[in-house]
Amino acid sequence: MLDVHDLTITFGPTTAVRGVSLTAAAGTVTGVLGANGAGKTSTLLGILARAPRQSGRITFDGADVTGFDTGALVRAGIALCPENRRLFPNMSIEDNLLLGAYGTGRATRRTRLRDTYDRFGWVATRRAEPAGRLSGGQQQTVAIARALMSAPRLLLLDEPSSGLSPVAVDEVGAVLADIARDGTALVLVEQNVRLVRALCATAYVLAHGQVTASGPVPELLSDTAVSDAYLGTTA
Amino acid sequence: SPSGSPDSDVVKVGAILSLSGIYATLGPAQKNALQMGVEELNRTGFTVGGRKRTLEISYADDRSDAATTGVTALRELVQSQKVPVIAYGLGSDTYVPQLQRQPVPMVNMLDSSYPGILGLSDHLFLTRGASPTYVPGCLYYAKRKLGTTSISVITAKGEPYGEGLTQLVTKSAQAEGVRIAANSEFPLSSTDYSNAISAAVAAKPDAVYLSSVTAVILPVLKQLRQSGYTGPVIHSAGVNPNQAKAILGAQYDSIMKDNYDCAGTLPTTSQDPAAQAFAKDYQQRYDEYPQDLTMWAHDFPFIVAAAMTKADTVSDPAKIEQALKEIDVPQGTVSGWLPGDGGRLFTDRNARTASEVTAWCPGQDTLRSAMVFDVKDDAVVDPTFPQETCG
Amino acid sequence: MSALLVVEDVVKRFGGVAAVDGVSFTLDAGQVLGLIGPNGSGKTTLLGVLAGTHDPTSGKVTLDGRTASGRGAHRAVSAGIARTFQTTRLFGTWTLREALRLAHGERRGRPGWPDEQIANLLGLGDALDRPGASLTSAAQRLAMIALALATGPRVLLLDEPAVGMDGTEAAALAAAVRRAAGELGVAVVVVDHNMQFLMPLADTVLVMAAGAVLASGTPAQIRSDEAVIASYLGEA
Amino acid sequence: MTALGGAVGLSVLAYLLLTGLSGDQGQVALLVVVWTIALIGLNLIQGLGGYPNLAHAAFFGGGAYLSAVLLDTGLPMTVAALLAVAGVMAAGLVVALVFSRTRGQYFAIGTMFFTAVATLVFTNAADLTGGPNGRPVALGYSLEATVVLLAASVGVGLALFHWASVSRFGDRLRAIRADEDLAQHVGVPTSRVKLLAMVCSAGAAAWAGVLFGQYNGVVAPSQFTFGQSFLMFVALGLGGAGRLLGPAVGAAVVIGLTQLLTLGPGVSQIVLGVLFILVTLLAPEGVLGGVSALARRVRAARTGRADRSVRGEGAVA
Amino acid sequence: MSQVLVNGVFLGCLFAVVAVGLTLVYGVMEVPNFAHAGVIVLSAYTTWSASAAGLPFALAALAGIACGALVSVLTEVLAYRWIIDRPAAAPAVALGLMLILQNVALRLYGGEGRSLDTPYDRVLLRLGGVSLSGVKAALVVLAVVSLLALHLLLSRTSLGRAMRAVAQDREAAAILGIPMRRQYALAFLIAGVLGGVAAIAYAPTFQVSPYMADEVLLSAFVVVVLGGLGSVWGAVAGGLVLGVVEGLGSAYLSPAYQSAFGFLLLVSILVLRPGGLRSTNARRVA
Ligand SMILES: Nc1ncnc2c1ncn2[C@@H]1O[C@H](COP(=O)(O)OP(=O)(O)OP(=O)(O)O)[C@@H](O)[C@H]1O
Ligand SMILES: Nc1ncnc2c1ncn2[C@@H]1O[C@H](COP(=O)(O)OP(=O)(O)OP(=O)(O)O)[C@@H](O)[C@H]1O
Ligand SMILES: CC(C)C[C@H](N)C(=O)O
Ligand SMILES: [Mg+2]
Ligand SMILES: [Mg+2]
Repeated sequence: MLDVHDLTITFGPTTAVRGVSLTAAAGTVTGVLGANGAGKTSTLLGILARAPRQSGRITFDGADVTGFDTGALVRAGIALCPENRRLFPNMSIEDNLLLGAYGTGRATRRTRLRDTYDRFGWVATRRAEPAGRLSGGQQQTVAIARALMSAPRLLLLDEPSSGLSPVAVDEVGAVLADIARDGTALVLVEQNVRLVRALCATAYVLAHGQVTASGPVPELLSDTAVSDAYLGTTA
Repeated sequence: SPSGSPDSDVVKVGAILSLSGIYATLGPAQKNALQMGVEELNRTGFTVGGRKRTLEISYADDRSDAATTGVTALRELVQSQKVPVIAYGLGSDTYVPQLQRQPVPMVNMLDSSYPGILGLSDHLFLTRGASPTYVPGCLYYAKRKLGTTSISVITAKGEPYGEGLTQLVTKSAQAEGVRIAANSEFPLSSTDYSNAISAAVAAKPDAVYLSSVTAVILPVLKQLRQSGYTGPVIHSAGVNPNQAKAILGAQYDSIMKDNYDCAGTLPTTSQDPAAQAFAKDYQQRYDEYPQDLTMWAHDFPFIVAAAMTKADTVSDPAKIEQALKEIDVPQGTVSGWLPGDGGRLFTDRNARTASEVTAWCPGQDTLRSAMVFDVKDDAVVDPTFPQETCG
Repeated sequence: MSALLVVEDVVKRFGGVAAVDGVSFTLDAGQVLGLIGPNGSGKTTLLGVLAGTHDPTSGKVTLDGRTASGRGAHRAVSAGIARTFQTTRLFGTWTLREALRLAHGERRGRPGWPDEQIANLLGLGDALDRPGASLTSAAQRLAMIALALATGPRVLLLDEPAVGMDGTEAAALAAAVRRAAGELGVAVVVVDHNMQFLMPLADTVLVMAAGAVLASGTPAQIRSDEAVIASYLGEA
Repeated sequence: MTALGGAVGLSVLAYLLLTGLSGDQGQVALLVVVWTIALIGLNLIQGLGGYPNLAHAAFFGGGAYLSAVLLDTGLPMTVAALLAVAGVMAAGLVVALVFSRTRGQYFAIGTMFFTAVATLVFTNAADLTGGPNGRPVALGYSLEATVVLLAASVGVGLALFHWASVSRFGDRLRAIRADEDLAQHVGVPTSRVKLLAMVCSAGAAAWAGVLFGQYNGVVAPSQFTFGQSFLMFVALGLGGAGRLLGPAVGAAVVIGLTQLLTLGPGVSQIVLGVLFILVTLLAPEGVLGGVSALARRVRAARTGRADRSVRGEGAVA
Repeated sequence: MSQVLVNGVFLGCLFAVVAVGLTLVYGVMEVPNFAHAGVIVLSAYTTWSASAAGLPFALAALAGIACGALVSVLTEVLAYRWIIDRPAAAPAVALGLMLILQNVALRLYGGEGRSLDTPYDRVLLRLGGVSLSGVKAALVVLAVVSLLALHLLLSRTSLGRAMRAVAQDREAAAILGIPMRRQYALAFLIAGVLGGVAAIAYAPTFQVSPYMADEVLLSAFVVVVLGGLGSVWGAVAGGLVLGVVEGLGSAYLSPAYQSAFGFLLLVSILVLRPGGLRSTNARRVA
């Protein structure tokens, strides 16, 4: 589904990502792991043309989308649930969700909205409130729901569990597993090892902007070198 | 070239005019007339110190803001250009502190503000009848010829000429026994006058008086007519047909119907052949109806030439100032001065002309003279009523 | 001797909704209290009331017997209560050193560590002269804690300090918090959803649900509390 | 102490300009000096504190009018001046109290409207202010004394600003500019700091107004409009907000351009507009910021190290 | 009294139309758009010169609105776009643009006032003791129609929602695939259209001049703050309140201090609600 080849991203003097290559297949969850500042967020932003790419070729669904701008990539079926949620604080929760389906028809938006409310019951009860009033974890949930509103074929998730209570993490995990089962490709940046274990078949480990290891998750996580260096003490 | 032949000395004098801003209905016309006057004067030139001279005017725009731009222009003219005499329009009081520091005679061609500018400084000269000399004519005429017994006054608050007019109108109305039905105001900067207009009209007056200058009162007049008022309107703005057309638009003729203006005599309605000739020249040259103030502006160069000749200097402001007080009405002028003591132009630094009430001629784009008069001790004297004919 | 921080029946309403609904607890110097609860249960709001960000609707907070609530954030800081935010907030263009100097300047004579020591404690030694915005997200969270520590607090309130940190980083942070509590006698309230980080760190744990206290006790007690497992911890 | 040296140097320069130039240029020199004094005040609340204060022209005019009125009651000039400054500072306190809960553009528009109302008062309270035509100002100081005071005020003002800027007060203001909520949470008493900055700022503007009135001999409402406030605001930004010399550079640029461009009605203004935009686009940190960035680049190029990571901010120029 | 109210409502509608244009641009770009005055002036002159050239009023009005829209978009494309990440620089650019636009009008058309004639110049509506001239009634109608249209656009359409999103978090909007540039241009386009509507609606009651919009713009900024920056309905409510309060104050207290009553209103509202009548700020300090 997604094939990233030799991606390099620099911010002024800092090179955040150096020659990263990765693939993600439909119906699977691909993990991206690594310490802070390893370049995970930058990689996701780079895929969506939101970070300055120095090099790299990106193929999506068999087509070369390297030159596409963000709008075109979104229309092609890619969605990102960004780091720090990035909801529109002064807009209602419902408007936030509808924006997730920007560019689709009115009827589609309505259907997906209903699906979202079915999936996250409490959101419906507060849909007219400004999103900025929600607690951190509630906002995170809405942010994930918003990313799902575009019914993406490739979903990029940047630490979706942050701020979520353990129960909520499990719930979100279940939802994501559902989505993957329906044929979406997921790329998951995550520190929560439990979630990674539960969802990801394969993963990449980044350090200093480079891929230092990759492979099936159980093997990666049992590799003590990897866990000590990049994941800390695993639970 | 207009500024004299090569074998003559060019004398530079200053003129501070309102070429832009809310008084921009006045400055450009003055500049036109000044230019005509200079050219006429320079055709023969004048002689000072045995040498032939021609005049050149250094113009400055006060942007209708005497206190800021005007004062700066005055400093510039006096300190850098060293002009010995200056013509100017509005803002007399603003120039006083600077005149205290660096005296120079300043000849006013326009300022009619109440109660008068001559008391402000000994260096100011006035070449026209001020508002106290023509406003009483408004009420005198309204009462006798329009049958007005009550009048509403609408004033532009924050515009000194208009505020002065209102005081004068109030005083004259009392003297004439005309009742002030309502006195309403609007802030100068506003663009909607409905409250002032409603208040004025609600009092059901026989006539409405609008206190301010052309650029300010014409929009008020327009809204006044739009609000349904059809009675007589009186003002002292010196509106000419060109301005009426431009500011009032297609309906100008009906809006200007029943409009009366009391101010200085107009060159076009004047009986004086010199004034009439000037009016024709001006109209031909600029394709514009000449206002009263054009005559005074036209005459300024001749006044300067006479004073310099008399003082026998082109550079000493003090001597020129003294000479101004002593000159007679100069040859070549068109304003129709009312000569003062001993035939002098200025009496107590004041040169006067007769005043006039004019009325709009519907369908003819012109004004007619309705009454010519003079004012002594706040009362109208020597009124004459020309035949009530237009064009 | 009575407790350092006494929280009595604090209620905070937004419009009609009670985000915090009658919470009471006490905290001694040097003690670390873990505060957990489902999303939206009122933890951040409670910290806000303690730190003077919000005025309580009713109830009060006393520090050393003096009322500390309802008087604005800067007064809370001068009384000795400092907090961090759930979403990172820094003076973005300032270097960490400049920011610490400011916070330090507002310390009002209470004992505390010098700026360098605070930075080193949190592993921010290299970051001292870099603008806050150029740090990684985890470093920014640590910088926020450094800022709070620089005000010389007697009570330190941390809102999800370990978000986005991996295990090693979280463990280092826990150690730093412990040292601050131990060496300076700072009382700490820490909110986090990362149980591997929080449980070993906390002396006692308070669980909130729907604005009220659901349970409190030692970490071990809480881990095995049925109600807490059902509403918060899950079957893990 | 390079800052102090610079302050003294600027004082001397101001004196030389004021005494050496006449006419148009003299007027420009006067306005530049007067604006510099007023902008030093603005540099506290706006430059350091980040509060877009558009009441400055009102304070400036307040000082000018109030001192003129007080002088005419027979008070000695210095007393009249001090009372005028104190009165305006009190007004500044009130404005600050009213608007201190508002931020950003709310503050800007609130204070802008305050200036609009002050202009109304200057225009309409004709008994005191002389009305729309303005009010002649009696000579309280000799012209020479006024010039000396103007020049000295520049130096003293800059020195005071420098001192405030490097003190804790300056840090607190900068913190408010960066993030007011966070500042509160590290213990900065933000309301008090803002009030103090606003009051000092008003005082500087009032003092500038006193001297302006003395020199110009006439004060009029048109000199103290919200447009002037806006121009002052822009001047500080163009010079370099928060930088020591920002006021002087900003005043010189804005006054110089507005007064010296004479390309005929309209055209000068158009050119002025284009210049404002260009300076803003090309020098994000103001002229001074641009100059120091350029200097840095030149230095870097000369030493061969293209050190592009340097990112200073809020530094004292 | 009722006449004063009617006058106030008329003014309020004018303020609202201008203010909504400002608030929209502010909302999207955080720009205090002083250049809006220039947009209004140029629209009015375009309409004037088109009708002077013999075009029927309706066409001339459309030309004026089109000119407003074009000029407004040009200010965005040529100037504001380049300072998009530096809101602090916006005032200087806005001032520069205002100088340019106003003086372009001055150069092109001179400083004297011009009259804009409409087919409904002579209409006068009377109801009981209250009267409203046709030109003013037309403004009220135009204002209501255009504001309603705008409201529907912003609240009901995806486009409007996207515009509000861009206003609040540019990067987040971009991530969702919303084309930012287009939204900016669109906001300025709408503001320009509203400026054009304001111009052709009120120029006939006043006159066309380079300075015609100065005073109105000041009031409109106050309205924007009264209503809460970025809030369209706030601007409408604020406009009406300001118009009526200033009208009442000027009719019953002192016309010279008309805008001072607006100031008192502003002060009292800001003291009670620092975020304006319809404060939309839901950002939490936590
Ligand atoms: N906009 C930016 N400007 C400058 N540097 C940046 C920017 N964004 C990221 N960086 C730098 O790029 C590097 C990689 O950052 P990135 O955010 O991609 O890491 P990450 O793996 O997502 O880390 P985290 O776990 O903290 O989220 C870091 O050194 C960071 O400081
Ligand atoms: N300013 C506010 N206005 C209205 N409601 C608010 C406000 N702040 C918080 N709330 C509501 O109060 C409740 C508690 O929020 P709070 O942020 O305290 O939760 P929390 O326990 O910190 O949750 P999380 O774990 O998700 O951070 C939430 O429902 C939230 O929507
Ligand atoms: C403005 C006024 C002084 C001039 C006016 N035209 C008049 O004749 O009185
Ligand atoms: Mg990241
Ligand atoms: Mg929280």
